[in-house]
Amino acid sequence: DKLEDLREQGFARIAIANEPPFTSVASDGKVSGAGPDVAREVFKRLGIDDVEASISEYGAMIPSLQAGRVDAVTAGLFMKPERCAAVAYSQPILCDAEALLVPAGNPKGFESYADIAADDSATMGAPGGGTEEKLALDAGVPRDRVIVVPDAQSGLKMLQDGRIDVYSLPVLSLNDLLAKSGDSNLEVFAPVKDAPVYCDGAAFNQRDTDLRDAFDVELAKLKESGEFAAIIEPYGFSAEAAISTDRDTLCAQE
Amino acid sequence: MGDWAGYLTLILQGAWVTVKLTVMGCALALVVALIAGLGRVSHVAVLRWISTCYIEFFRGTSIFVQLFWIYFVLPMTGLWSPTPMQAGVMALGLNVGAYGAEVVRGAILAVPKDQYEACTAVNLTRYQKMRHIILPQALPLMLPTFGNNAIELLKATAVVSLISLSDMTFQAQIVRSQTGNTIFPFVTILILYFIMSLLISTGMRYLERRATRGLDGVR
Amino acid sequence: MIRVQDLRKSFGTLTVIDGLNFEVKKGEKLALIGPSGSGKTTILRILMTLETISGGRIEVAGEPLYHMQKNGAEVPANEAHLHKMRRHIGMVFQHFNLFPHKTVLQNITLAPMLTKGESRANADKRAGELLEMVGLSDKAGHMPSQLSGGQKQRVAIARALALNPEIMLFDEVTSALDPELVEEVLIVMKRLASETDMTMLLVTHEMSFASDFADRVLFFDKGKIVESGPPEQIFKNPQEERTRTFLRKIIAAGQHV
Amino acid sequence: MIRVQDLRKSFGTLTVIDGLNFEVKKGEKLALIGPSGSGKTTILRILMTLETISGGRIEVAGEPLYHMQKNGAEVPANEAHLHKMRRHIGMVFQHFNLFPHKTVLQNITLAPMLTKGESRANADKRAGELLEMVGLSDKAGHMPSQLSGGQKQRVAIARALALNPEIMLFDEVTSALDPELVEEVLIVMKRLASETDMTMLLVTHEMSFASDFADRVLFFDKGKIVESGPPEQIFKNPQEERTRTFLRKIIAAGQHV
Amino acid sequence: MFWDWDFAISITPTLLQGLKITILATVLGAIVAAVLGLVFAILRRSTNRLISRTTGFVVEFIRGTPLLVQLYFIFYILPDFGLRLPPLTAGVIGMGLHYATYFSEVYRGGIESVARGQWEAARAGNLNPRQTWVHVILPQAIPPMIPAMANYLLAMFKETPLLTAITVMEMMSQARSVANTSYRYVEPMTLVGVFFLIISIFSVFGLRWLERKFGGRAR
Ligand SMILES: Nc1ncnc2c1ncn2[C@@H]1O[C@H](COP(=O)(O)OP(=O)(O)OP(=O)(O)O)[C@@H](O)[C@H]1O
Ligand SMILES: Nc1ncnc2c1ncn2[C@@H]1O[C@H](COP(=O)(O)OP(=O)(O)OP(=O)(O)O)[C@@H](O)[C@H]1O
Ligand SMILES: [Mg+2]
Ligand SMILES: [Mg+2]
Repeated sequence: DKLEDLREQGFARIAIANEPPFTSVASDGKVSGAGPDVAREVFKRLGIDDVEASISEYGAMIPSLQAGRVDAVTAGLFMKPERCAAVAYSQPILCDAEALLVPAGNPKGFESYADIAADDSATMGAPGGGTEEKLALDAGVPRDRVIVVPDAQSGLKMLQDGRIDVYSLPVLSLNDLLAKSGDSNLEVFAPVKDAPVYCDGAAFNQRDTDLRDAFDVELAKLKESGEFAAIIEPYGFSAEAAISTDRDTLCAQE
Repeated sequence: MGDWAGYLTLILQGAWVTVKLTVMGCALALVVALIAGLGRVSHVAVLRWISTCYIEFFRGTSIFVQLFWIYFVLPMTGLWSPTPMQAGVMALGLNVGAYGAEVVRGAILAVPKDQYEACTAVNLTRYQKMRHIILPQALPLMLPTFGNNAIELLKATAVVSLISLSDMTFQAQIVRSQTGNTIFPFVTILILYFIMSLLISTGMRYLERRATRGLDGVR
Repeated sequence: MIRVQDLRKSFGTLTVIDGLNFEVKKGEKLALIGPSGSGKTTILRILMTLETISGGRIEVAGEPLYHMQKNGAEVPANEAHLHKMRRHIGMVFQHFNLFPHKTVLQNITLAPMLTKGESRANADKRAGELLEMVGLSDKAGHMPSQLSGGQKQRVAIARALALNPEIMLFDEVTSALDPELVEEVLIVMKRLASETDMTMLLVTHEMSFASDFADRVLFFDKGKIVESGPPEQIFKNPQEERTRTFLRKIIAAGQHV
Repeated sequence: MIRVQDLRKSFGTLTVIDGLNFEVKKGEKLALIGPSGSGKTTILRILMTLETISGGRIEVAGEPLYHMQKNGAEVPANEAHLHKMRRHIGMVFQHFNLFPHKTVLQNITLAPMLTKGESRANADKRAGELLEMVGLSDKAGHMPSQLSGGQKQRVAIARALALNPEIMLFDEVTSALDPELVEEVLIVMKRLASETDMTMLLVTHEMSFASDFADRVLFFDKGKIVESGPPEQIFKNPQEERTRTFLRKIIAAGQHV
Repeated sequence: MFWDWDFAISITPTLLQGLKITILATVLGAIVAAVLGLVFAILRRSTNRLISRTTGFVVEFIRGTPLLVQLYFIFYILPDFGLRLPPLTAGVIGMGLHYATYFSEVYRGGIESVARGQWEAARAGNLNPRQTWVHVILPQAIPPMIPAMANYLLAMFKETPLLTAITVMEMMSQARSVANTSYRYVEPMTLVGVFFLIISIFSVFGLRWLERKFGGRAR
């Protein structure tokens, strides 16, 4: 039984992304951020004293889970039908809407992915394999105008250098990015019109549904007691958004 | 933007991972190179065959693909599930080892035919010939290229950041996204890589001098 | 001691030795002479098992060299058989082929220690005697690169002798040397020829030395023996036209015999 | 034709030639002999401007070789001066140094066409005559790798002659050849010596050839001339002990003079 | 389910699209490397100490640090200094610069492999330096270089996946993009490996041919 194994072992391995505020790494190397903090708390209540977080790129998370290299992913990996088919999600934890980072004053007036599709000369940056890439493609932005950017900082830099016209990430990610850059020539447009609000959950290997179910039980208690809100709201996430929806709804949402 | 000393420590932690990867990868590469290189010149056809396949396969595909297979595909077969460090060392060692094997083979073949014949004339066995005559002379020929291969391996460690191993390049990426500063982490690691490669080439030159001592004027 | 029967050797399509027959008696000193490319080196290399043969049969010390008995039939020799047969034979090369990473002493003692399991003390003692014989007692600790060509060749002779072979093969042992250094090697060889009863085969382009050294001279051309006999006969009174032409050219090029 | 005064040449700390003086008259054939390492090659290479000198002065055809006049003073020669002086001199090397990527004909015509601006037709014609002279008319279209050593060396001689130098330098032109191939080269050289009035300097280890070829022999040791004179004197009646020892060794090694 | 043929076939056109970019980047990069390499080789032979030493240091530095980090530098940091290159251009320049350091060694080796006697024979024939280079040295120096150069071409080919980091959609990027949207990793990555292997194997035959034809030495 997986849960027993983890208890014995004393820690669970989780994959996180290098994306504030979902995760953050302090200068002393300590991992925090909304995702890992919730996971740490829930696992503690399950009798697993510690989590061992490894930072992954988005593309590597699901393979890591499938290859059994990590026990869970808590990284802002939003629930979508294909993903729900590939992994076992817990109930929702962190919710965020999509946003666009654009030059100040939003000169091209982008408010939705369809706007970007309509402008033949516009190029958009998005992380490879992320939700934004998929939404943009679905909205009709051709493949060669969706630039796959390796990381948020590179996306910001490309926008500053004028290599792309717009960079899309979840609202809180962009806010954090913009704040750190201190660049007053840019602004965040949020939320993107016609784009659903997404929530992530802790993702488990599909063989580990028992562990997932145990996780859900403790997560529900945490939400009820209000401690959940206390953990995530300082990072800017809304507890209400996560509590008011559930996995089945989100997994059905295209 | 913060605490540079702390972030520098993060990068140095990554540098330590890079050093470990390089040292262990080189050790593995050396062993594999010797085995496969000797296999290539073996008189047993099967050994030659196996070595050739190994060498052509690992030189033929890109290290990214090898890393991916070892780290993600191998565990799915249920055989073995390496840690990132193990996967990194394995991919680097096997990849560079394949190049090294060709160096070993080249050096063995570069020992003049005369020396092989002199061994036959004094009736040494195949093993004695390799052990006492050929390898000691081939080694100095291999060292310079081995030095280059070690530097190649050091540089290749940067790709393990793709499998989330927190090496120096990966740590630089983290510092970059946590601080929003690009120049500081990248300049730092450029300098660190350069220092490491200088250490390797200096060390190799020292070894070369030692190995060729007394052989001056021979070639 | 050596019996060569119908020996054939080809490299690809080039037949270098074609139906060669000769015998060498124990203790005999034989000189092989002949034009470049006639196959002299090839014969020595075959006797030293550095080549394979394309046909024919060789016996050394009463046993077949490239064949062995297996279940009553004669089959091609395996490495173990060759290894055993090589104990009878030693060879000195044109380019010395010393081991450059070993000292003079180690060059001489390596093979006895490895192949005969001699103790270091014994091997060192014998090496000392051999170095004495070739006049290089003071060079035991030197590396080959510190020696002149003549000295290298004398070490190579000592190395071959260290294994006490019954047959010694010499392939143009002086032709890579500066003229001034040739003499010291020839002195050693002459002494060797007169003092031991080893069987010796010598390939050389130095006719006067061949004449001094050998009991019998074989004149080769195109992989065949054209003429054979004692040196006086071959050099002073050759029977074959081919031999006469060859000797004329050699003499025109400045050698005397 | 050549005047060497107080010539000095060192390689790093090793002084190879130390205060050398000699003259060569126009048309004279000179043989340089001496033990290995005595500096014979070095002198030829200096005359061919393949080395620099460490001191002293050389005149060729009345002009300083390594010096030139500039504003009335004598200064070290520049490349242009060397280029001009080299027209007087040709050299044949021990290892032929043919251009392996050019045919025999191209090897011979390349330099005349490039340095003297000769037309291809003229150069080809002259090359044909030279190949005739060295007996290789049928090999014009061959690549050097298809030739034997003796043939290569004859092509090298033709190549050097193609520039019509007044002085020819030969450095052990036969010592890299098989003994049987030596003769064909020596025949060409002897013919050359008797038919032309070129000045020739020849380094050789073949005493009988030196004796046939040369008007005068210089015996070298350690970068100095020990003895010089006509061949009869040097070979039959040497004055210096050093010369006698050298010749004794050479003769013991099987050469006659 | 381990391997899905239909899926593999459906993604092949996308991957081939990436392969085109991969090959383009390799060929252009090799041209840059060949030209710059010659420049490095010549500058390093310069009799002016300052020029030769500086070039030597630059070459050692570039060779001692990872291409990945250099690419980041060129693409993300150079714009701060007013130089904004399109991704493919940046990639070609980065790879070209990196491999120029290897090519310069090849040039050096090729020139040194011409026997000293050839320089001397040219001098004895009174050719001037330009004639010596054009008619004697280069015709002999270039053929032995060809196999080594082809080898580096192959190495460059295998390093193109690094261009992902600077948003060039080469084959590996396409594969990852496919993998990221479909959550199927085995097929795209394996296909990429197979494409690499096929091209490498053909290149190896080509290389063997070149080596036979020009009789040079490999890496
Ligand atoms: N490994 C080989 N492959 C092909 N041909 C060879 C090989 N070894 C020798 N030969 C050829 O065999 C012939 C005889 O060569 P061998 O060396 O025995 O002649 P040799 O009488 O020793 O001549 P030399 O006096 O020049 O040493 C020559 O034509 C040579 O080219
Ligand atoms: N480029 C060089 N660098 C250092 N030493 C050299 C160089 N060329 C020649 N020498 C040394 O100069 C000395 C004279 O050499 P040189 O080649 O002129 O002798 P040689 O009389 O031609 O001998 P040989 O008969 O062996 O050809 C030797 O001791 C040699 O080692
Ligand atoms: Mg021979
Ligand atoms: Mg000389």
